[in-house]
Amino acid sequence: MVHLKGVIKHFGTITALRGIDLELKRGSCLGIFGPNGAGKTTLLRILATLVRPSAGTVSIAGYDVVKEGEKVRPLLGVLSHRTFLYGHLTGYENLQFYGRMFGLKKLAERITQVLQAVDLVTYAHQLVRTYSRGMQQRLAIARAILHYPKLLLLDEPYTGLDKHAVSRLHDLIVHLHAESCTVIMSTHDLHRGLDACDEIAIQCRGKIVYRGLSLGTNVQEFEQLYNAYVG
Amino acid sequence: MQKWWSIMFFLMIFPLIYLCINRVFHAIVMYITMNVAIMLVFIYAPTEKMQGIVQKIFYFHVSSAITMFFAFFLVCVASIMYLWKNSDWWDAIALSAAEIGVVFCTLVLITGPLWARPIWGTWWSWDPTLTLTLVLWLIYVAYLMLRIETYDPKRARFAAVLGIIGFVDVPLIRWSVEKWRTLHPKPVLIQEGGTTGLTSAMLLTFLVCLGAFLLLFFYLLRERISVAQSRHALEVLRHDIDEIGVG
Amino acid sequence: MYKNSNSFITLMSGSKIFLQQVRALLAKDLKTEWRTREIFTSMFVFAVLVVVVFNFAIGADTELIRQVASGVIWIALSFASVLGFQRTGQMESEEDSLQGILLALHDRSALFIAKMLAQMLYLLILVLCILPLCGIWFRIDFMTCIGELCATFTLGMLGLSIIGTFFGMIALRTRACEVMLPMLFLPVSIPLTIAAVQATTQLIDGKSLRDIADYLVLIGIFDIVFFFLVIIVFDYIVEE
Amino acid sequence: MKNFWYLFAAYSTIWTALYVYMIRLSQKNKELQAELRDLRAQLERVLTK
Repeated sequence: MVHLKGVIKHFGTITALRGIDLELKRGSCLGIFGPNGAGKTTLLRILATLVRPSAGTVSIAGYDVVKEGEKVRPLLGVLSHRTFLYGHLTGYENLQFYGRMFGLKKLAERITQVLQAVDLVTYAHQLVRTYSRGMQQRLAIARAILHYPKLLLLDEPYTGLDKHAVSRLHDLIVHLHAESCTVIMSTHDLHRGLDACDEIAIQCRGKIVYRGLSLGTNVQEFEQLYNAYVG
Repeated sequence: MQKWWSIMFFLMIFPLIYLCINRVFHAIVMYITMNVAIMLVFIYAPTEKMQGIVQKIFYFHVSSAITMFFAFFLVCVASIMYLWKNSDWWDAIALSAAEIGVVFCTLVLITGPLWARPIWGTWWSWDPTLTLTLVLWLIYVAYLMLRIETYDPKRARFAAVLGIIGFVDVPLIRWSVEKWRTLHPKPVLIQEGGTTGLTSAMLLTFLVCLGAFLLLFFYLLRERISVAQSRHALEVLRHDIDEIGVG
Repeated sequence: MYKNSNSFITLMSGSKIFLQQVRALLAKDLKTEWRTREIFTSMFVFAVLVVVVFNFAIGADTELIRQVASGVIWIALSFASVLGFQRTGQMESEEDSLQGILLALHDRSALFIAKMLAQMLYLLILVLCILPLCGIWFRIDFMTCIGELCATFTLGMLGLSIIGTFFGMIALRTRACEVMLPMLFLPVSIPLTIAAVQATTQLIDGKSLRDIADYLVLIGIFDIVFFFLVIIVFDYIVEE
Repeated sequence: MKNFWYLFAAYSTIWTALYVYMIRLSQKNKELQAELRDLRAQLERVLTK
């Protein structure tokens, strides 16, 4: 589903990515762990076709990200640090706008379904400006999964979420898992990220230093592993 | 007799305002005075010989102009108090007075040309008083644009300073009326020698109109202040909810 | 050039998705603007400010002001439109929602056309509000040649919104957005301003449509050339 | 009674402007009070939980 080969990215003098090779089959859920500045966000933005790689090839679902950008974009659901939402519109109107942009059929149904998934139905008709940080993050998650994406890119999804919202996010990922939707999540929060995904990778200073399955490894073990690599 | 009558009337206004502390009573008193004012303007006041019926705009035009000056004076005072005391109540007064002041200023700028058209033949003459009233309007609209954003103390302080500086323009208008008495009519109210250019009946009508407008101003002010304060309370409440992480 | 030709074709064929996305973007812009009306009020107040300040600058004699009137109006309109483009650009970059739109966009020129139409609407309403005021302040009777004036102003506003939206997008990505936009926008809009001011002055002096036909043609060519130029180049300026 | 229309225009603008402003003000006031009450209720519910 996702193939990255020798991906390098320079921002002027700084090289954010020093050759990333990554393989991911359909329906799996990869968690990328790493300190801040390891290039996790740049990797996700390249996958989201928002940033062009300086070198290397990136292909999603068989399409090359750089050349066939239009074909790749409808398959993606992106959650970034910023919420992509409009403050002066209500939650429902934001989703309605993105729904129309993706040309979804039976939009109203889908919006209420998605709002139930993130438990925002009661606040649907309030201006997003009046939402708290956690509610905006949950609405952004709702926007990311609105158009049945094949690949979900989550950049630090846990910021601003309380205990209750985190468990809801995990049920959501499991639910998407069942619908064979691939999920790539980047986070520096070892505890909460671990039990959500089945494959883990550690990224440090622009390179993937460890790649393995998360089955059976508990948090302490993983923490030692993480410190070993990141140091 | 006529001088005694107007002074007594003027004194009577202020206790009235004090009396109207509770809203409903205030609304009733305002309603009555407004009706009395209209009745006086159209029935009691004699039509001016020279300008004819159109002169009746004078009553409301000048009384809203005076209310406008009073509003902007209040903004200046409230801004000074806000900078000194730093209490939200004064800031809410400044904001409300500015908004109502701009409403009355727009009224003055609409009724002025409407009155000028039949008498001077042009809608607008670049006359010092008209221009400076226009500049006043621009300043206080800018003041309101500054306040549109959500409540934050830094912005409120900037607005307070602008409120004070904006008010410096008002005495300039007063000075311009005396200094460059070009097209704009002589200050009909207070002429040299203290004799007003108005007959006693006109003066009485004018005073009633002025009283009615001032009452209306205070009523609007009270309403707008409660809006500003509840909006501020909402902001604070929403902030606390964020803190507790209820969302 | 392979990628751009297809955006050209989709525009021409006006495929259903393309129009749908333009409509969705436009609906979103207008709904946000209707709710706060921030952009329009700031544009209107700024235009009034420019006209009033020009009046003070030119002084009180009425004959001089009559000749300069159309120049003052057009300067006020182009400065106000610069303000308008900055505010629309700012609205997009608040929560990086431009990225969200780029992800959903089938073809990127839809964003340009939607933004241009929205800006065109604001400018036209602005003209409707400013003209009577200028009529009063400059003592010019616009009603006699209202038909031709509408034509000139619509074409002029179309030109302003095309280049304005284009430079608005560019300025959005550069660091000094507030400085870049006027520096880019005003020089490029000089031919448009010259033709439009000449056309309006002659219209006010009572000339008929035939006399100012070549000015209108010039503005028309300006609009068409820039419209297609921007459509082709738009993908590059929006790319990260 | 020749320029009666100017008089009519002036007074009608004054009345409509003041009337509209007063109505909008009281509406906004009611709305804000209602929203304030709901938020306070929600806060109480959460704090007491």
